[in-house]
Amino acid sequence: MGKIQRKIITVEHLARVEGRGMIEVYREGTNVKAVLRLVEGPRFFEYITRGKPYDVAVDMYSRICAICSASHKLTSVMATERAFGIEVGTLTKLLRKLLVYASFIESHSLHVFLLALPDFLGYPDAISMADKYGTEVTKGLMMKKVANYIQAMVGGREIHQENAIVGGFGKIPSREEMNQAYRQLEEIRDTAKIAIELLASLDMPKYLDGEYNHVALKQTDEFDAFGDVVASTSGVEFPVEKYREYLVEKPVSHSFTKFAYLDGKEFMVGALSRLAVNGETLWGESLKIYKELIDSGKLRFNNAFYNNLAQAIELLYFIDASLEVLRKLLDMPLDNDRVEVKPKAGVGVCITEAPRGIVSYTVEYNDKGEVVFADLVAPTAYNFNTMHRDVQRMAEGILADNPDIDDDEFIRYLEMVPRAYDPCISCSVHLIREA
Amino acid sequence: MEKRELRVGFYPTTSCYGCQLNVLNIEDKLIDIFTEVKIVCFHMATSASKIEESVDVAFIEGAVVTEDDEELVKKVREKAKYVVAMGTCACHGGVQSANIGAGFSLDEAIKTVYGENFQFDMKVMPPRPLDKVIDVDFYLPGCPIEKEEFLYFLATFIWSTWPEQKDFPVCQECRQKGNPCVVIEEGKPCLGPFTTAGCGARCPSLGLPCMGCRGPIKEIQRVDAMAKMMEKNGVDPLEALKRMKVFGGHSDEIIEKFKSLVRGE
Amino acid sequence: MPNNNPLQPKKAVIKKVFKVTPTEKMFVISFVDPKDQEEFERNYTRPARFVQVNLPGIGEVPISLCSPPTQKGFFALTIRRVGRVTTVIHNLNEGDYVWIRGPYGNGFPIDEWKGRDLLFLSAGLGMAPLRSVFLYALDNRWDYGNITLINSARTKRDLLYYEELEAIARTYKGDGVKVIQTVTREEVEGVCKGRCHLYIPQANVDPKNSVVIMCGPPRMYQSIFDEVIARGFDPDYIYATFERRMRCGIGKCGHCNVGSSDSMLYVCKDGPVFSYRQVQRYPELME
Amino acid sequence: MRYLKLRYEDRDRLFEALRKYGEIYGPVKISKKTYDFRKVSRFDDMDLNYVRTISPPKKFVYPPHEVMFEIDREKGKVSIPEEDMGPIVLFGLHHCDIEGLKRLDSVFMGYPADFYYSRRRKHLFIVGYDCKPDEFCACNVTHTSFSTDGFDIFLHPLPDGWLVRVLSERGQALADEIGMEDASTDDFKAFERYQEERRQGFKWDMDAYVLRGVLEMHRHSDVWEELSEECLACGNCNTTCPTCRCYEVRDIPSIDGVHAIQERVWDSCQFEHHALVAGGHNFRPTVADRMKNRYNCKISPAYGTNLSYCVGCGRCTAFCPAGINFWENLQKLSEVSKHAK
Repeated sequence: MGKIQRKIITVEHLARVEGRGMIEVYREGTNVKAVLRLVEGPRFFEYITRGKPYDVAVDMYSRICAICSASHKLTSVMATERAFGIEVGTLTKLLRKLLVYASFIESHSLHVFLLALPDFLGYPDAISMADKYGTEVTKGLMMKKVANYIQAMVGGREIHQENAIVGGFGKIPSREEMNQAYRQLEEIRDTAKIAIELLASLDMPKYLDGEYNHVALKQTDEFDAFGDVVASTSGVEFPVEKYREYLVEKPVSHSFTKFAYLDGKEFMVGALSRLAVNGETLWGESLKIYKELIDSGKLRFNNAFYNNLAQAIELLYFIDASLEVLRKLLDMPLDNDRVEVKPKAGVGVCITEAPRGIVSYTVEYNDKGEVVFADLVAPTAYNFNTMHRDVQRMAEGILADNPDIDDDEFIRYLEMVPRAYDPCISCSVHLIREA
Repeated sequence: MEKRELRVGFYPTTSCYGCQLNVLNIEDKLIDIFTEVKIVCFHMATSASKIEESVDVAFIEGAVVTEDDEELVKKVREKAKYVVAMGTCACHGGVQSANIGAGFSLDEAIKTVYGENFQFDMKVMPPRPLDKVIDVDFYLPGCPIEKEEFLYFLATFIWSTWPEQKDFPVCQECRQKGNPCVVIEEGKPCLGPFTTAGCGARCPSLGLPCMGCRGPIKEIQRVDAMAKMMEKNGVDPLEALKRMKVFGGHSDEIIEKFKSLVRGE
Repeated sequence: MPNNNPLQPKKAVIKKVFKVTPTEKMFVISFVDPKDQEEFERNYTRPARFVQVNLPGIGEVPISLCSPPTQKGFFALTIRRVGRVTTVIHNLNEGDYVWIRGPYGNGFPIDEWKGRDLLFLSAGLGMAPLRSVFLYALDNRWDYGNITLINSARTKRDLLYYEELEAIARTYKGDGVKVIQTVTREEVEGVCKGRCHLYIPQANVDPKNSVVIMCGPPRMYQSIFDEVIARGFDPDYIYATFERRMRCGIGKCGHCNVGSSDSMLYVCKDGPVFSYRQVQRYPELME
Repeated sequence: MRYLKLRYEDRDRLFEALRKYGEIYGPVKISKKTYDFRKVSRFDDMDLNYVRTISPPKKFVYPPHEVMFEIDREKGKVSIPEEDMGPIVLFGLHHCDIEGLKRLDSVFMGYPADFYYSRRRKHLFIVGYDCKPDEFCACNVTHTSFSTDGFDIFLHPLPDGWLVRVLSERGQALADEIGMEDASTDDFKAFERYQEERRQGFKWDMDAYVLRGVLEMHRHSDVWEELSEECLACGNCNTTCPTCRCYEVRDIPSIDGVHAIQERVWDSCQFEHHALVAGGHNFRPTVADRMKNRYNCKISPAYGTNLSYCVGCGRCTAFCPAGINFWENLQKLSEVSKHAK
């Protein structure tokens, strides 16, 4: 296409996303080149955590991202426990599940109700949506509030959960708190179904229809955020420890985030990918709804815009999963099974599913328990390559349909693409150099 | 006192967006916030954000790292009556400034993370807190900020005055809650006596040492006294300073003490 | 409303606002409920006591009364815009409400000075409480001998009540009342130059039978004490007001306690006016 | 005062009788080394051989946060919140804590009586309990080692129960209700032995009245720089002190522009703002100034009395994260002044 001269617009600040993103579009009639730039300042976490004691390091890793701070904290904590050869108790494992599920509900309800829905309903933000969609917005906020209550109950606070530490938890929540959490979860359960109906009723732009390679942690018995094997819809599978050989990154000059490749091609992670890989392991009402949406074609895996609907399904599933975990917790003794931590030299690798997709951690410690080497890859970094390709495909698709669309309308459509991925740009900009 | 509509803006630089998210986490008052004041710019929440318009109060989150950050904060300073440094990144440089003045080199950082011969097309600098770039009127510390304190700040501006800043440590709140003292009880390296209050001593109430996420108290930075206290509990001074610097990256006393220790005084 | 809460502020309305200097305004205030005004006047007998001005939801500040007890039906406060609460007060205008409690503090023991000459020494904002004493003395002119007032400030604009004091000087010309106004930071005609110490010799008061009344920044007190004693003024009749942080005004909140271990006193309850002898007894007052 | 005997096995009858008066708060172990007054439902839940709690009984009558006024700007109303405390029983107060409440009374109940403090104070039924000193105790120094008033009944441990000193009328009614017989001479002998063991246990032999002179001598000496070198100015000494009562007033408005509260919160003289006045002048700028001020304030007589504010409970030393010993410093000051030039 050659270098197109006329640059029409730059979106300085991508709205309703986490972190600083920009879109630059060069357009000449129907010739177009769209560049998505992720320019949130780099913070070099792998570099600055070197030499820090393990308990300080995991608290720093939690600061990589606010929305999925629970995933970053727990993944770095579990990687550290693998490096020290520590095995945690069942109460800690259950509480960790509850904490991650609550962070999923909080993150998805934030994205579905506050960040993505305004796009599809033609509003600048959720608050202005309140005139026509008042109940949906307030119910969405209540769901987010309940999820935050659980994150604070288990993790000590809603963002950067201090209570989750290497070896277990500082303080165990009381039975009354858990009973209250259980009641509140039941109250917000129907909001998840409202979100599913709302998103299923909208028709997604077709411009992104195409071929996606979905990657997620492989689940055998039930849909979950933890696992030891990474699987993909292209059939490639590999154990967690080998992620740096299979998922290769190359830096690009226009962004602080890099492109990621699996077998030389871009791939996608996130809610849609989890359903693509493990949809069958859902259970209860969410499995029933999932199957209906697949058969009716309302949910398809060949278009990134369905990620929002996938998140809505996960909302319902993780509410049920949290209720299940709470039932188990409420009929077992609640005395703290926190493990004594004796640091020793070693390397720990751990991948868990964060709301936006798999997050990978490799941390190496010396015998004093200080960080020697760290490699952290966030989901949005894995998605950046595919997102960038989709912005370009969306631009071409729109211009093919109606070439004389005016610039503002054109840009408003393009902005919807990164928002569909629910990007977390602050996480993505601190990647490690090639293996 | 008639109630004029207060114009408020939220502007992010380099950070984890936790402080802005915590504003969105005030679920039961979020709609009041959007109706009681005029939100002029809040990219994370609304695409109807006009960044060039003037505001009464500008909440700026994050440390200044890229040239875009610097340009943004200078532009906001001109157009805002009050600038509030929101969050420990803006107040003290945050976690990303943990090694400033203690062995941080930007080139090595870029080399470690992005590989040998790599050039961005945007200039990158070591992270700085807001008051190293522009004049800051008020400091709202915390990692992330406290919801109640944010509402207090906003309310004082609505009542046409300004907030009182806390100059006392977390210990005050910890003792008021009747928590056992983590330092005396288990000799843990708790930064409570040194960190700005406002969180209700959340971590010591969980039996964990305070890690200082609200940044050091501006006036009394008893760095030597803290180092001595932790030394008595078996934490060697260099490691004590490392812990103090995690959220107190740009405190001159700590950097000086760190340098003197490294020189082996 | 239970009236046995000593900290309960009473509602008052701003009658008039005068711009005294670029940073000070005088507010003429009176209580909304006449009974409160009556009770206030019953308690306010000695000049230069202080009140706590309370803006509910904003904060509370201690301000000296600059109107003498002889003026009934209202009271006046001269407030400098210097902090969180005073800035909001400066935005208030006539008809707005403030909440007041007091009067607190001891005020100047002027009833013990009958028959003596009076020498007023003031600097900067110190003129506000001294205005209350000065006007009280003029309202009972026959009780006192000659009166000299030396008002000083950095610049002419900062001189509190400059015109009012000049007018008083003219009307009381033949009656032994002398007003000297001086500035320290600029040469300007119609006003003297230098600190108030320099003009003590020009005061038409007999040191043997005088009372020295002073108010200003604490750092000036020691030099004035030495100066007046050197000039033969009676050390038992030298009085000054002192400033401390105050949150209650009735000796409960502990901020204004002064003294050392053999005995402590409260500047708000036992002061803020202290005599020279008391300053000798409690040297911490000067620290 | 009546001296009665409570048998060990009758302790629950005492407890049930007290419960009729109100909620019972007693010393409970809340961690390896720390005790605190917490609500208790049975006599045996209490750890009565504690030495000191981390937060003093002042928190019941002078809480860390007390809303003084609720404000409604539209209606122009500044109203006092309803009383939120009913009658309670404070079980197990040692001599020092009872004396501590007496110091607070002298401040808050003196004219003009503090409205908030007095409406809480009248609810207290105080049960004293005897104690053996540890290394931080110094009630012998501050003449507060044996309370003769300020309580309703006072229990002194005996081998087979307690010698009960019954003081207030409420106490007399309670004693009759339980039906305790008079104390026997053996009980008094055992009580005397206990008091003798207490006297042996004291580690510090200074005198508060002498210390007043000692501190007076050190008003301008630079020994305070050295003593305060390790001080973190964190205010733990003030917060845990039974007689510290400085408070700051804070206004918390709400974003609706109409409602606000004016509350008083515990303050500490170790903080920078404690002696700060408008315009920026600070009467106690350095940490050394503030330490000197606290020592003077604690040893000096409470306003209008001759009682030293300090009651010798040792909390400021036991709960100082920097490990600064109040009594050791006073000892050092005494020695320095003995051969001061």
